[in-house]
Amino acid sequence: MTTIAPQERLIATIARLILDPSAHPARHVAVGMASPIPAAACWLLKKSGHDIRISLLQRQTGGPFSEGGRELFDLAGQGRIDLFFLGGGQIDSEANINMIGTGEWPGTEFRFPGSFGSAFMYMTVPRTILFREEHTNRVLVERVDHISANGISDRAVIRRGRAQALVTGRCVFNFDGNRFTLASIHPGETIESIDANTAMSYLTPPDVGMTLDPTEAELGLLRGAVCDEMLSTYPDFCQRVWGRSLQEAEKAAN
Amino acid sequence: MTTIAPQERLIATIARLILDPSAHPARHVAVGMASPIPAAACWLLKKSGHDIRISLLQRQTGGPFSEGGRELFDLAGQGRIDLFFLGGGQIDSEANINMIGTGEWPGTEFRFPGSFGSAFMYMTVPRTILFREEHTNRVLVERVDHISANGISDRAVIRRGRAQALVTGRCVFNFDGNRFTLASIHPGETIESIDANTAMSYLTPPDVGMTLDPTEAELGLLRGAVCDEMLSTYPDFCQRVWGRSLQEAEKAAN
Amino acid sequence: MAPQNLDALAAMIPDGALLALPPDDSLAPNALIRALIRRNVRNLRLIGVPTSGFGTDLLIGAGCVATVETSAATLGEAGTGPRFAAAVRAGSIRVIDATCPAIHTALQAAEKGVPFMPLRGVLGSDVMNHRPDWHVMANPFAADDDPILLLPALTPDFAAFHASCADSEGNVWVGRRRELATMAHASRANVVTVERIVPGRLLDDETMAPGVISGVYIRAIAVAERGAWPGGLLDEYEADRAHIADYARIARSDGGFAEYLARHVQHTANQDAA
Amino acid sequence: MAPQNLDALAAMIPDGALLALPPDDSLAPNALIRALIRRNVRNLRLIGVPTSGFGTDLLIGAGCVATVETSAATLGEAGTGPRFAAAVRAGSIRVIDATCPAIHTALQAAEKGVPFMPLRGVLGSDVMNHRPDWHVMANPFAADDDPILLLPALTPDFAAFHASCADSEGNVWVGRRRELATMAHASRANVVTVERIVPGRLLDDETMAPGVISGVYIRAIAVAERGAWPGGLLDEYEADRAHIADYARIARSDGGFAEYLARHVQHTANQDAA
Repeated sequence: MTTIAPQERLIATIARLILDPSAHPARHVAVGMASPIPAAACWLLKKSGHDIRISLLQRQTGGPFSEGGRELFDLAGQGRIDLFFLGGGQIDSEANINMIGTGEWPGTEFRFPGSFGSAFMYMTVPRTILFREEHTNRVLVERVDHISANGISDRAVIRRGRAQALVTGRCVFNFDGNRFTLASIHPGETIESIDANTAMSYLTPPDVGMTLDPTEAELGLLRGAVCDEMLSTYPDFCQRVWGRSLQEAEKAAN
Repeated sequence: MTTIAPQERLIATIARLILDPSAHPARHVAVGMASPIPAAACWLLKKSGHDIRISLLQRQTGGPFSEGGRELFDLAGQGRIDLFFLGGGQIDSEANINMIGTGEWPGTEFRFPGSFGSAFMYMTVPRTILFREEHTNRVLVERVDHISANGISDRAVIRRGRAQALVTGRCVFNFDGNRFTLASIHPGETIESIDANTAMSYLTPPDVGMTLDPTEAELGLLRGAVCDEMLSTYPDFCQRVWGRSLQEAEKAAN
Repeated sequence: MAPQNLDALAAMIPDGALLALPPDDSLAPNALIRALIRRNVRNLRLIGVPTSGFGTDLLIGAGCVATVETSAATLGEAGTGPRFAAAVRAGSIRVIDATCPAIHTALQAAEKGVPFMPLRGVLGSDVMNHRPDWHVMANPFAADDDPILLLPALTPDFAAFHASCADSEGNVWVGRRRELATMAHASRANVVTVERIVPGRLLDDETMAPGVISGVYIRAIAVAERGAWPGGLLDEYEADRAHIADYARIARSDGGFAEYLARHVQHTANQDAA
Repeated sequence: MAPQNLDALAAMIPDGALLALPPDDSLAPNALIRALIRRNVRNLRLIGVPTSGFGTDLLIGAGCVATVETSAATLGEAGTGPRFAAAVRAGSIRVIDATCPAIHTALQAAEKGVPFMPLRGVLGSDVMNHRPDWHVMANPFAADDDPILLLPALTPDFAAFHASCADSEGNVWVGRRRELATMAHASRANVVTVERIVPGRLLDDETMAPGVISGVYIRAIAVAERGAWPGGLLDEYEADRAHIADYARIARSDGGFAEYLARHVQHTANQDAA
C-alpha cells in the first residue's frame, strides 16, 4: 500500500461528512472556485456510485449552468443547493468567517480577496462544510476581525442552514449551531497540538478518535477516475498530489 | 392614381404622428401582437429612410429580443422604448382603456382577451398612440366599465408617459394629458358623424381639417417594400389590403 | 433521465395542480395538454406566462380548469379564446387578471427565492384593484412619496412546455424563449415534451448551452413529435393558423367544441403518443 | 454599426466613469483595458460583476481607479490581486465590498427599471453593515417579523466586455455568460471588443440568438483578436495561467509592476489594436 497523501485523507474525510446520514440529504452539491479538495470529495462520491449532482463553478467551458454565474445563487436562494463549501482567512468560535482582511475595514493590515457569495450562501444553503487547510492561531481565532458571513443569526432572520463541520489540515470539528466540538484528529496530531494551534474556543470530548484513512477502494478511485475528472480544471493540484499532468493524459488518450 | 385603401390612410396618419416634432423623439418603437397597421406605419418610416428602431413582437422566428418575452418590458421599464401602441375594447374621455370586458368584473357581459402589458406599458413608455379602427358609441365611451390601463395618474405616481393621440377609422383625436381634441377627420366623415358615433367627451376646435392622404411616394412604398416586410408576419392583412400572398411572393423570389 | 411516454407525464400532474403554461408562440405543450384532457384532469389552476392561448382554451372547454391567472386569453388573430369567454360569462371558472410584466416579475421572484419583487407602472389599473394579494408600498429609497407595486413570488407546482430537444441528462433546449427558463426555474417541477432526444450533453456545447434549461429543474421528459401543434416551434414548423381559425369558429358553440374535442383530442391518443 | 478601433472605444469612457467589468473567466475585455491605461484614464469607479480580476488589478496599479465595488479581487489560483491588496493597504483606492448575488441583484433591478430588489441572506454580515446605501425592511407579505435586505438598482455608466463575435447591426454573442447580458442591459452604454465580425443577423439565427446581447444596448464595437488575453474565451482559447501566475508574482512590488506595465501594456498598442 502506497503512502496516503494528506490531501487524500482530507478528500475522504469530506466525502464522509457529505454522506452524514443525520444531516439534510446532499442531492445537489456546489463547489466554488479554487476548491480542488472539496471538488475531489464530490467526485469520489459520484464515482463510488452515489446519486449526487455536482455543480463545479470552476470550469471555463461546459459546466452546470446556462443562466450565467447568477444561476448558482438563484438555485441557492430557492433552496435547491443542499451543500456548499466555504473557507476564510479567519474562522472563529461562532463559525463566523472573514474573507475581507485583517486590521481596519476593509483590511488595511492584510487584505483577503473578498467575501464572494459567502454572506448569501452560508444562510440559504442547508449545509456548509467549512474547509481550511491551514490550521494555525492566526486562522482559527476567537473572534474574526470582520464578518464576511455570520455563523449564527438572530432568531427573526430567515436562515435555511449553517456550518456542519470545519475540516482543517490537523483535524475535524463538528458545529452544532452554537459551538465547535473536536470530532477527530489527523495522524501526526495530538489533542495538545490541536490546542496549541487553535485560538478559537471549542469543546474536547473525552473520546476523540483519529480521522479515518481512505480505504483502498477510495484511494484507487482518487488516483484513477477522480483524477481523470479533475485534470482539466485543477491541473496544478493533480500534478502536485498525484503526479499526473493534463498533457500526459491527452497523449495517453490519443 | 389608384384608390387609397382606408388602411393605407390610417398607416400614413400614424406614421405622421410618430414623426411629430413636438413630441418625445421616437428612436425605438415597439409594436405588439395583432397590430398590422401600426407595424406598417413603422415600416413606412423605416423604408422612407428615417433612423428608427422597430421591435415587432409578433414574429415566430427572428425578432428583436434574446431574453424572451420579458425583454420588451424590461426595456420599457428602463425608458428605452419611446413609443408603443395600445387599443382597447373601450376607450374613454380620460384615455382610460378597457381590455377586460363589459358588465361585472371580470367581464361577465362581454369578455375581451385581457390587459396584456397595457397597465405597465402605458405608464413606462413616453408616448402611446391609441389605435382602434372601430369608432362607435360602444367603443368610445364616457367611462370604461373597467380600467386595464389608466390614462391619467395621481401626481405622486411615477409615470413616464401618456397617450399622444387616438386614431380611429373615422378621425384622429389628440390627447393633451387631460382630454381629447378632434384633430382631423377622414374622408367621408363630418363633424356631425363623428359626434353621433362618439360617446366619450372631446373638444371640437373651430377649424378641424381633413386627414391627409398618403402621398404617391408613400403609397408606392406601402404596396412594395412595406408589404414585402409584412407578408410573413401578417399574411391575412397583406392579402386583404394589397391582394398579395406569401406564396406568390415566395414563388416570385424563386 | 430516460424519456417516458406522454400519458406518464400527464399522470404526474395531479388534479388541482397550479400549472404554468407558455403562450401559443412560445413552445406550447399542446400534445401534453391533449393527454391531460384524456386523463380527465380536474380543477387545474392555470397560469398564463404571461398570456394564455389555445391549450388553455381546450382545457377550459373540457372542464379541467378551476382558475386561470393570466394577462390575456387569446388565439392571436383569431381573437379571444371562445371557451374562455364562455366560461367567464357562465361564471364556471375564476379568472385572476394580471398584466404581462407582473407575471414575469412574480416568477422572477420565485426564481430568485425572494418573497416579492417590485414593478413600476400598474398603479391605477383595475387589474391591481382586484388583486388583494398584491401590495403597494412607499419606495424606501425615495426622498419623496413614491408608491410602488410589490408582487408576491409565484411558484407554480408544475410548468409544462414543448422544447426542441433534450439530452439524456434531462437538459432541454428552448432557444431564445428565455421567459420559459424563468418559468421553469420558478416552478417546483417541470414536465417537458420534445421533438427528439439528442446525443451528447447540451450543456457541454458552447453554442447550444445558452438556450438550455438545465435538467436540475426537469421532472420528466417525453418525446412528442410536432408536440406544439397547432402551435409552431421556433424555426422548425409554423403555427397551423388555419386550424386555429377553424377552432375559434367551431368552439363558439358548446356542440361545436364537443365535436372538436371528440375529433382532435379524444381520438388522437396514438397520434400524440411517442 | 461599423466597427471602430480600440483606441476610439477607450476614448469613449471618460475619466470618473462608473464602469462595470466581468471577472476573468467571463469574457474580460483585457485588450480594451490596456488601451484605457494607454489613454491614461483617471478616477474610474469600477464594478466587479460580481468579482474583479486581472484587468481591475492592472487599472488599479496604473493609477486609473478611484473606487472598486466588488465581491472579491482575485487572480483565481494566483490569489488576491497584488495591486488591489497594495492599494487597500496604502488607502489609495476606496473599496466598496459587496457579495456576489447582491451585485447581480442590483444590476437586475436596473435591468428591470425598478428602484430596488430584495435578496435573502446577508443579514448579519459586516459587508452589509458597511453599506449605508443598502436597506433592511420588514417583508410586507410576512405575518411575522421577517427582515429582508433591499438593494438599490445599480446602473453603470458603461459596461465593457469581450465577446466572440458581432454582426453588422451591433448584436454580440456572449454564449452562456448570461450574467453579461444582465450587466449590459443594466448599463447606460456598452463598449465591446470581439474576435470577429460575422455576416448576417445573429438575432435571425435561432441557434445563435439565445446567446446574443441585442445591439440596442451597444454603443460601439472594435475587433480585438485574442482580446480577452491573458483571460480565456469560452471554448475558443484557454486562459494563460502561466502569464497570470507570473504577473501575480512580479506585480507584488511597485517596481515589478512598473516593469510589467512597460512591457505588456505600454508597448503593445499595435498588437492590441485591430
